[in-house]
Amino acid sequence: MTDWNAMSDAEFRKEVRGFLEAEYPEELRHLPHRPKFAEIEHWHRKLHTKGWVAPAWPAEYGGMGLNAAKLLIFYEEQQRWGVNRGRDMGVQMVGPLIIKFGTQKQKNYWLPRILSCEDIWCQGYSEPGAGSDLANLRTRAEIDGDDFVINGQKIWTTMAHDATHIFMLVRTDPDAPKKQQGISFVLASMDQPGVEVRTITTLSGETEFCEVFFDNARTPRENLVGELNKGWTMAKALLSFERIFIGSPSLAQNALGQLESFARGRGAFDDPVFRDRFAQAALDVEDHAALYSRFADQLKRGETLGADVSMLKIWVTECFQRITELMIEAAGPDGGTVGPLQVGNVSVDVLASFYKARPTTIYGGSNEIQRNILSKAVLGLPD
Amino acid sequence: MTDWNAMSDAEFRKEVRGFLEAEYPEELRHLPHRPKFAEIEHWHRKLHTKGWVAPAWPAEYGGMGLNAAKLLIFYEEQQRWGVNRGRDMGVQMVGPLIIKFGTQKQKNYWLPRILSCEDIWCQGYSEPGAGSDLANLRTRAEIDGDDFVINGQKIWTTMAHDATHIFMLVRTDPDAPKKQQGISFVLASMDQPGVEVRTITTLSGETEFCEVFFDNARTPRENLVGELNKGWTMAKALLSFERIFIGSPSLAQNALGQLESFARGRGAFDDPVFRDRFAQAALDVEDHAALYSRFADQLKRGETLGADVSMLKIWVTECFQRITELMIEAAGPDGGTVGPLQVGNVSVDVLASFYKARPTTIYGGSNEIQRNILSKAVLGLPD
Amino acid sequence: MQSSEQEEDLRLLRESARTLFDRAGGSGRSRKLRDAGGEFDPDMVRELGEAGVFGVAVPEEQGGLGMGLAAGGVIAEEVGRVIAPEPVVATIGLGLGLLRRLCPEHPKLEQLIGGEASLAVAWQERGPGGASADATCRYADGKLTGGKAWVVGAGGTQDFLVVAEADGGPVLVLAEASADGLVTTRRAQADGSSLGELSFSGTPAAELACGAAVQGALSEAVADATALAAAELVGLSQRAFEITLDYIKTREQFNKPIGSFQVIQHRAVDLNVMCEVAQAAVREVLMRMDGETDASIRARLASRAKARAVTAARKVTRDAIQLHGAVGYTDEFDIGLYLNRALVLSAWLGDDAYHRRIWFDAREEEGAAQ
Amino acid sequence: MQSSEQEEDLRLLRESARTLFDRAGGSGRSRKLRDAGGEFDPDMVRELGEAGVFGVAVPEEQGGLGMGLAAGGVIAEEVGRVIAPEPVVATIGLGLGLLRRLCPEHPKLEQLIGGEASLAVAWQERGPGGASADATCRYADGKLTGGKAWVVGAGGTQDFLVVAEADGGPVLVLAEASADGLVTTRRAQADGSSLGELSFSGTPAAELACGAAVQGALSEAVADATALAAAELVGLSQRAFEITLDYIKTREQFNKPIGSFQVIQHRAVDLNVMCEVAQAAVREVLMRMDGETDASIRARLASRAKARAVTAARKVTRDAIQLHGAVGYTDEFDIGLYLNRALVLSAWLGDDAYHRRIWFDAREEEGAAQ
Repeated sequence: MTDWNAMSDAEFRKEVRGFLEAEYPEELRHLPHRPKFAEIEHWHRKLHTKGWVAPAWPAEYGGMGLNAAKLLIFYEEQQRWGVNRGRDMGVQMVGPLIIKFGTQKQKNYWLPRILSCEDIWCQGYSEPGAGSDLANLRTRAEIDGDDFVINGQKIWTTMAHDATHIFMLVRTDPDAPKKQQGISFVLASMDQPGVEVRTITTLSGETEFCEVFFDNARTPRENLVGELNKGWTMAKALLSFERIFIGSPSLAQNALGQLESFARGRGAFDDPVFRDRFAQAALDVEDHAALYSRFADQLKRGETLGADVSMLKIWVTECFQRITELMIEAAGPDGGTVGPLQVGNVSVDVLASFYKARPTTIYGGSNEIQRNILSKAVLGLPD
Repeated sequence: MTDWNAMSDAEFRKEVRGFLEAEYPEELRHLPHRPKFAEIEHWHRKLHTKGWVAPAWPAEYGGMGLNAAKLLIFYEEQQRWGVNRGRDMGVQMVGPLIIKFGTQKQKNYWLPRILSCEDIWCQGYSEPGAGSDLANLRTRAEIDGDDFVINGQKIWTTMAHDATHIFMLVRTDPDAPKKQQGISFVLASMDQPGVEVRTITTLSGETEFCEVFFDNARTPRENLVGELNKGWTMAKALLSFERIFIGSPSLAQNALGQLESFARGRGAFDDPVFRDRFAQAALDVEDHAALYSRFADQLKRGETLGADVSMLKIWVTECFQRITELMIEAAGPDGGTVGPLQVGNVSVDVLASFYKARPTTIYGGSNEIQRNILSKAVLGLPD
Repeated sequence: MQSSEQEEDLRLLRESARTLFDRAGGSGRSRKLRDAGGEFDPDMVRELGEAGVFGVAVPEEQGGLGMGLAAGGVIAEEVGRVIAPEPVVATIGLGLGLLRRLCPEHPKLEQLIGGEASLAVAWQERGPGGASADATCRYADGKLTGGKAWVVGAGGTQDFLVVAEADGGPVLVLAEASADGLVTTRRAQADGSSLGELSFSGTPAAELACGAAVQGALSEAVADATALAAAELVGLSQRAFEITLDYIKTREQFNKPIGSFQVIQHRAVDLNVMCEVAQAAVREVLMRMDGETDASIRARLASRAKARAVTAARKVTRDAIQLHGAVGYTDEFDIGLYLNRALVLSAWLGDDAYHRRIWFDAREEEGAAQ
Repeated sequence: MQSSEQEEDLRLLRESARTLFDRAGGSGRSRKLRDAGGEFDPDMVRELGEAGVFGVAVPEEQGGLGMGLAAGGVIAEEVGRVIAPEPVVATIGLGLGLLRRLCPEHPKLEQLIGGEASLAVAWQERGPGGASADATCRYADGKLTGGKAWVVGAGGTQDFLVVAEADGGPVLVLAEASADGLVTTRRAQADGSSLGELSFSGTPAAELACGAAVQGALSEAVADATALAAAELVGLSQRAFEITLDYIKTREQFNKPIGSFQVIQHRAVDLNVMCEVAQAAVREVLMRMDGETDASIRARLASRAKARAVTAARKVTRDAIQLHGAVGYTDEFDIGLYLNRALVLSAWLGDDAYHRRIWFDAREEEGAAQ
């Protein structure tokens, strides 16, 4: 097995880039929507054969075992080439959870199935009334013999209609003194009568989000991950590693690239006012990348990131939105037009980018919530 | 005595404009600072002779008796010609208070002295810790025989160092159940041992604001205006008429005019990016004026203005600040230079305008406080 | 300051228009039409015609109500409030704006006013970077060749009113939608409507007017439509704000209505102020356009209105989504419909950056002319 | 990612610079100097020289510390934190930047590094709309004629380093401040400093260098000074933010610290983010400039730094005043000093709008060159 971490950064980057450019299907580059598994299955098989499905997992579980520095390079190259994340909830969320908190039996059973995509996972966190505020969770799981019986509703469950399993936070002790307590982490099959999935149509007409209803759905007690009533802590541990990725420059950088080629094609750079706005946006992205590097360096040195990493997400999502506003401005009379706009030999779906940028300031803890957190945890401002 | 209200608006405007253009001293136009009385005494005498010192006062007290429509024209013309407000606290604040709440004896004594500027007034509202929040007032006035004995401190008292009298809010009942109660309105002489004035230097080096310290200062009980402990209500009545003036477009319009001539002289309009920013600012001012007219029309129809009039102040002060930022931008390498900058035959004191714009979002109830008020009183948002 | 009589007339007009749209189903009707794939409802067009809506700004002697653009703005605001998909502003501003100025005797004028005919105006052409300044669509020997773009209401119209170039200068011609050699491509818009791209190859068309008058009337009509589109955006923004205000008063987070958080409150205040400024400015513009005969000043006023309205609508609808949180991103809540309609109306006839430039240039020219 | 050794060196440098300035009296010293009407303290200049501050970016073989611009940035940030009025950035960037590139053997180099000499660089000229692109100040027969503007540190300097035009192209000359035919006018700046306007009429001056090398060295030195001014603004912004944060934690309104209001909290967060982005960007730029030899790329990097730093300093210092409320507007609180210094540093060597334009044009040229 290759020890990727022993490579120089440059070598490793070359290796990853070479593989992606050679093997990643052209038609899947910069996909404007989240694919169903069938659409990317072919690519997944290639990754699986190569052993590159789970870059962050330890090699003993079938991962690449990359350290933080190499991991960042891996993701940077994926983003650079417009590689779709695929159906990566299993690899990104469930796997690390099981690796960290699961029993040996759970590891043996679930991890290989994640890598092969025999199981396709979705994440059941948000509920109506518990979005940015997970403590309000109301979906219950009650013990009944060897099973949990689950009742309640999840919402904003990405691609639930194309998943075989769900990993979810459920309330297992309704009488816990603090709301954050009494929450547990369970795995459940979607393929049972008590689970109903309804897709949510977004304002752009996409259907990647779902509501999931649980009406006496069942899952074996052995599908509890970690200790009973300790789910909150585990979920937070999982989220903290995500916070730098959600603040990565890639979305904004890609959008800026699209804006630039579109604007060139439309001759928008002939207008000095547009040039100034573009320069502002481009500098916002470049300077954000400088701050991102500072946090990435911390990770690479093996340090833990503090709450201040949230500022990356605030900045980059708002920047992303401004860039897509500029695309609409550059589109002029076509600014309300659905679908790709052709300019020269470039085709840019201006509205799709605009819509994609909208929820970024809402999900992953809205930017308002992030500001609340920063003001308390970083600036120490009083209640 | 002329019945100004009987004139057509156009006639009246012509009359006012004619007088100002003929009589107002050129060197006092667009004065960048608040003058001491001596500096404008000559102009005041002219106004006094003409009987135009107090446009809003009823004719019986020596005012012009203008209705709301004529009053707006009067002020518009003053602002258009860059006429200094003079030392108008007596006319604008004390006079209306005495006319509305004073005794006949108080009227007979004080009003003529205001018109002649024998007495020059300053306003003692703000205190350290009670700026945007008047209910916190701590300056006490205790009854001692025929006098009030005053102890405490006022701050931000405009031109107190050039005033003979102060009208002030004082706490007369420290045990009142609500903080807004137990406050009274008294008049006092500045010329006594218990009153000490210290000027405050602002960041631009001006000294128009003062601190006033009261150490067993005295004023006769007959200088109480209105009922004891009812000062809060009276102050509010006085402020409500001020709210449209504080939101008038004039400051921003004047600044825009200065910006335009300065930018033309510097060739800043050759830059399309500057043109766009200028256009934004100019449209912000024009569109604000449209909203201002809507409120002014309400006044002219004799309606009372609601809390929503505060939106004028929020908009125009922030607009004023943006305009002065643009002046600094247009000044380029001279943007940090103190004093008038000469361009062609125009001379503009860019920094003075910039400094002047700063406190407008703070005084008269900071814009944050105004937004609090609007969200509750106009939008009905909950606590 | 408008006369109180006129003010009262406009108030009554606003009331009856609001009642009419509310009875028809408000924004719910617009959603149903979109879901059904229909762009607008021909029956509603007839009903609006009967109610006199299209003729508000047409002089009385030409069969209208003669209430001016100010009244057109009242209608447009109400259209915006319920995001009605009928091309009301295009009809009042462009279709009737051209016909009443160039051929007031033409029977289409009366039919359009009455809602009995549909007529889409084709005047813009596509250039490499957006709208082209040069018209290449030609009219000769009774036939059209070339193309037109961004035609509002092209789907389902009976006739096109086309501005084309002829040997003697610009002409206004009428072509049937079903005419030979006319290919209409619909480009789907964010709000479920479409804009038509027309391609003519020897398409027969009847000449209605020609010469410099056509150019003049077109400029005036475009100015009218621009200012009315601004009014439509004002109504849309106002309603989007109201919906959002209601939402934040009721929706709870951390066991409190989100409208009790100071940050949300101040943002709501800013949106409110933006709406009020836009409304005051656009209404003032329409009033002043009614009293103004100089075409270039009218155009500048229209640009001022559209610049403000687009800025306001952008801020209000984008912030409205954010204030709604995740549900704002779904199609289940109406607020998304307002965002989508604002996108389309902002792009149509020029956005704020475009109109600020036009406005400033016109201001400079007027200044230079003085 | 910088090497950890270099990082440690910079950290130590930062600590010693901070100690030095704090011991000298921090921002209080700056206030006292301003109130006394003195622009800066010659003793402090000597002390800074002795501590090696001026020579950080001068190569070791020329008597400096050879730590590069990154180290210059560390010093500049500390200067900004205490708004020290000494012309540190002008000396490191312009004075030493020119001397070490054009005449490293000149005795002034060593004296400047040691803080034993003062030297103000005069290179810009006034045009009708601000800085002029064409230099008209002439040097011939050992004498200067013409004028220069915006000379930092002109008050109290012993010598001027002047870039002028000669028959053979640009020259760098040294003129004594007391030389015949030299009139220096000081224009007072918001922060109590002044900028000099120089007028030469046959002023004797000694030629130090000539030809294309002068133009090249000037561009490089201006790029250095621009990036260092950005670093000074970063330090200034950071400190202004800290002062404000302390203030809102303690100052009460409605019986609560104002920092407990959500609107104030979010604004503080935004200022904090702005400071952090600016700091990260400017430090990255300085690091990259040290590793870059292409002069046009270095200039573009410097523009990026100044654009960001000015934007950040503007927002931070303006909002800081607003967050302080009325007291922020008085001279009693230090925050006003930071606003005033930010005004001066932003105007010097170009503001953000200016540098965005430069940056974009350079980016286009590089793109075109590839």
